[in-house]
Amino acid sequence: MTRLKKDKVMNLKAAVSAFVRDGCHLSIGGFTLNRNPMAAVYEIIRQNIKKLHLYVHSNGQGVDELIGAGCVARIEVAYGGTGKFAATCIRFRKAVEQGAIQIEDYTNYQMTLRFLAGAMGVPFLPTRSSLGTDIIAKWGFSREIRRAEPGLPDHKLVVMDNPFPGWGDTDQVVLVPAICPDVTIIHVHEADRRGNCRMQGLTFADVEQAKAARHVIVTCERLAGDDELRHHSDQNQIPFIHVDAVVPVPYGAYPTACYRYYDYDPVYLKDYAGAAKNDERYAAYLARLRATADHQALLDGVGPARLAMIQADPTTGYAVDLDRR
Amino acid sequence: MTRLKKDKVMNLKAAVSAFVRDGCHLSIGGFTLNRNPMAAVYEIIRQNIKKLHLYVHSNGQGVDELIGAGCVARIEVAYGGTGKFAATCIRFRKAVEQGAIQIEDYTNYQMTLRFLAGAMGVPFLPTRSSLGTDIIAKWGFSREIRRAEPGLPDHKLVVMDNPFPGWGDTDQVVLVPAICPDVTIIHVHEADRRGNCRMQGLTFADVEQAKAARHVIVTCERLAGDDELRHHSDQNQIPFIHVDAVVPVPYGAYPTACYRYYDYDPVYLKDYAGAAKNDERYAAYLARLRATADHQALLDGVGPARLAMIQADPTTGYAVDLDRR
Amino acid sequence: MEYTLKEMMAITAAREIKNDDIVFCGTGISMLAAMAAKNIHAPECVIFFETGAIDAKLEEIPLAVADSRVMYHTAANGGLLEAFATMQNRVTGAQVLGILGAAQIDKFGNLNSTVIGDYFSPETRFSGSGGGCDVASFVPRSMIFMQHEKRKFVKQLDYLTSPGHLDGPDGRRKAGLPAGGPQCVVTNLAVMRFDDHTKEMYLDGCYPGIEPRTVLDHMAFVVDVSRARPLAPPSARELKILREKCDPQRLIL
Amino acid sequence: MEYTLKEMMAITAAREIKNDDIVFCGTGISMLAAMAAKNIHAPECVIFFETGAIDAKLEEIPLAVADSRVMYHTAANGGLLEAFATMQNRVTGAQVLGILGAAQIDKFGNLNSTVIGDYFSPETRFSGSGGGCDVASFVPRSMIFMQHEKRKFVKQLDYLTSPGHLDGPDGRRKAGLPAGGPQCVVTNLAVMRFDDHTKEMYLDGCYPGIEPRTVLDHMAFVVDVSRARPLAPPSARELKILREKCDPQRLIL
Repeated sequence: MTRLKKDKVMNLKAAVSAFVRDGCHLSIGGFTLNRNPMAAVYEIIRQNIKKLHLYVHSNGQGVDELIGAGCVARIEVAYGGTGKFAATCIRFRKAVEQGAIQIEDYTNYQMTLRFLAGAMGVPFLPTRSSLGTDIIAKWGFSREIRRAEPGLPDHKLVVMDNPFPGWGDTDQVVLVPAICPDVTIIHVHEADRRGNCRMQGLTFADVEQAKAARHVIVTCERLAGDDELRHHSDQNQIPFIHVDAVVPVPYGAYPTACYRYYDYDPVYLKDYAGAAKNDERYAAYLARLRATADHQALLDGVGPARLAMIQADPTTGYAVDLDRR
Repeated sequence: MTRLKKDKVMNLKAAVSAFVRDGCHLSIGGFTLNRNPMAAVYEIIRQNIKKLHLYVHSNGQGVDELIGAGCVARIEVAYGGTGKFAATCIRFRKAVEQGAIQIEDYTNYQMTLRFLAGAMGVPFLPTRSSLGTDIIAKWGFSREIRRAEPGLPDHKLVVMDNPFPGWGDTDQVVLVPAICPDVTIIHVHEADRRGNCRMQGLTFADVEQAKAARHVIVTCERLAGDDELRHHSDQNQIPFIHVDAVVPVPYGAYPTACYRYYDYDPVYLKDYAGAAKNDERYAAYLARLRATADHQALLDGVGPARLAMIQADPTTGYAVDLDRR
Repeated sequence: MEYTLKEMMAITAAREIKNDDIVFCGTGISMLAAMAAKNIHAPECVIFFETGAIDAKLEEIPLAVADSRVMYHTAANGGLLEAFATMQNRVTGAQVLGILGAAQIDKFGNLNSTVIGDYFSPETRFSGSGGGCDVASFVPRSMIFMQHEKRKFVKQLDYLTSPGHLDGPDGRRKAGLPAGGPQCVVTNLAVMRFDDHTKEMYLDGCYPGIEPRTVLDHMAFVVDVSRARPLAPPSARELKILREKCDPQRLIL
Repeated sequence: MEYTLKEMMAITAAREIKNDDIVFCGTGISMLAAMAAKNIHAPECVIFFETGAIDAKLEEIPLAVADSRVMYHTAANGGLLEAFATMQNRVTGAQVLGILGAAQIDKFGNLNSTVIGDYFSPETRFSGSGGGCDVASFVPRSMIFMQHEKRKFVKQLDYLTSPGHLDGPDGRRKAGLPAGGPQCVVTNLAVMRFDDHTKEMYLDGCYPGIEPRTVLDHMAFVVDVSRARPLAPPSARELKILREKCDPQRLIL
């Protein structure tokens, strides 16, 4: 087993090609416009990996770019939006309307519980969310598809009577099936060579997504010294035993934000939304993206002035007074 | 509602008598010889509160003292021990052997999941732990007792076939019923007046125990400034919305340890174990304890030399080279 | 004093928020309403986001619930698990007021934020539930923001994403949901509420200058307008706080 | 070189631990065995405790799994939820070697750490499962420490706290447990293992100077002794590391 080895540092190209294969079940961390593992998303696009089965909750920008680049065959998702920049993610919307991808709808809590179930090693977890709704009534993946595929549970959701009658003031619960992705990719603030991870600010569902997966790629803003994260280790959310590859990538979440490092780039996100609305412009966007050798080349194209503009203020953790209109 | 109010500071006497009543369902935080809310335990003993229904996982010292003082009628528990000082807690053992208390056995993970279920607002959670064992087969609280009491779930545990056939490589699961104590008491490192809490080192199941309860008393080593814990709030495990009372009590976990503040006191714990073995000596111990006006008086009795001996080393967080034989 | 419709909506919604509310917020105008309430009359109320941020010092308007601006100076920074558990939790959940929005609403306050048309080949795809269905399922009270349009106030939802009162007074109980449900709908014309007995929507109040007939003209179903009263415009103090303290950059207003 | 029985037990157990093991540890001799393995031949193996501490720098012997000494210089400090989920988790759990102890054991490696006598009016009450049953349920391999005594190696447990192979080869599968189970029992006389086919205990090796007959004399049931081999005593290097690096204060040895 390699998960206990002391040095897991790899470059992004090698990590993506080692773990992310055509057709694999992938989940990515972050939330809408924050801490999406964008460098890894762009590398997946460069490597032109196809037919991904994607599990996400509300990972806006990363999801839209993977779908826009034609990497995704199926998605299980709670929310496809990027806040003010795209109330509904644009390429996601087009792909669903055109039937280019298959979709299964859950709620944010359900997706999070599904990752937690995978992380805990149980087949399901219960909640009261969605009782009486079409989230339960309508299945994006039919019974036939589900039965035919060993990689999918037989049911989207199961409604069950409370086996402890009256307990918790509850008559019924919804059981959500566990997710165990082949690969989870998250972007964190600091990681050490062995794979201990520290995030700052909200962790979203990154911890559960990572622990649920068979393989975990961690990209990080900064590679910490071997002993560094062992001090105040209360602040480490993911111990190395869950991690396969550590990839230092400064600005690895760009153009989404990384609390206390940099903000989202409103210019990039607005330009992206503009391009996404038009197939021709989007093709040009993709061609430019694919022409970049790596994330550093993409950042070089953006230029130091824009990166300076989004530097996080050391007190608040975001770029104060950034022009976000 | 009072849970949003800005100042929840109370003294221990008032907090205990406001929330801990005869016969109430109580849970206490900590683990064996670490961060038990001992000041609160001793105050419960001083107030001679009776017939408690106690929910704990492995809270050794606190449990044994509450039982020894005759405060407990029933206990749901995973482990009654205090490490090297008492492989099995001595008064706990006597009480069970003499039939002085009723006991229901679970595992540590099951008790933790039961608190988590309460915190999550679901009636149960699933696990694979204890399939095929007497933990499932033997019920300390009979069906009759369970049916008669609305404060108890009808079943100790429920074994269920996996409703997602084959998913998660699992055919069966055990469902553990939620716990929602009337009161949870935990001891933390820092809290502010509104009730935000920060612990250092391991959190055990304190967070779940607190969030599961109707009322929460937090004792803390140090009352933090109103703004202080808002900086680096990633390190706060319990936000104020879960807390009813904040009670500053230096050495509030003594004689158990509080990481980075002080170690457990081997002399106290050994003397306690010695007294616990003998009913007469134990009665004398209890009389001395009840004669103390408050926790400070108890600490005064211990004396500054012993407290100096257990001061935590600033690097390791425990008392290096402490004589623990 | 002059004011815009958005300002009227934000202030009208803010007035629904009480000092002992824990307010679940989305982005946009709902966040603004909560910030206004906190600054105007409910200083102890708590704003929290499904991403896990509780009681942030919102010095700038966040453009998404995951915006780094929600992470600063919080009571705690958790994750999605903690946020939703807080709402499903019996003790803390009882104090939560949820603020929601949607593409369609029906007379029982059920919401669609998933598709227009057939789910399996939609005319228009929206973002999906996000945390909306979770909030609507768990919390005892919610407030809904809507544009008052015929295609949005519909007889039959194309997809029921978030439960309101479902099919009427007994709907939530039959489905296994906790009691409660939507308490009001704040639109660009009026405030709608739900009848205690039938759980059907009725017109509670109209914005200055709006007639009940105008409201009905903007809905595909008929509601009781007999209880309608005129709503007070924003006061000078309310407007000042909203403009100067809540959104000085005018990112939303 | 002279050595004590405790040292022999610690070293014998340490030899079972491999470099790619995540070792679940209790207190006492099990912790010492794991520390010895890490210092002698398995530097990458990870020691972790049910309290949530992973890979602590154990500069002093902890006297309980909640001892502050397990919290120093860890990979992460979590809580019970994380610790047990790590074992129930399919990926990390597959790598875990659990170390357990008990008051009674039967021929299938099932353990009692709850009561002697009737559960409802016990002669002797012990601490109870703690995390023992959880570990025994979840992990594919476990090692059990026992004193070799007739009253401990029993035909019938008074209470089945932690599952071994239950009633035989198919026991765990029938009960719904993951495959695996105890791989060996390290005692003060010998090492016992479980037959691949019958899952019944057999004598694998005796400590220097111990005869198979002596082992049988200390058990209330009979096991196969035909495969027994003599076990090597601790080497000078093993003893030196155990004494000087693992327990210099001799709190356990």
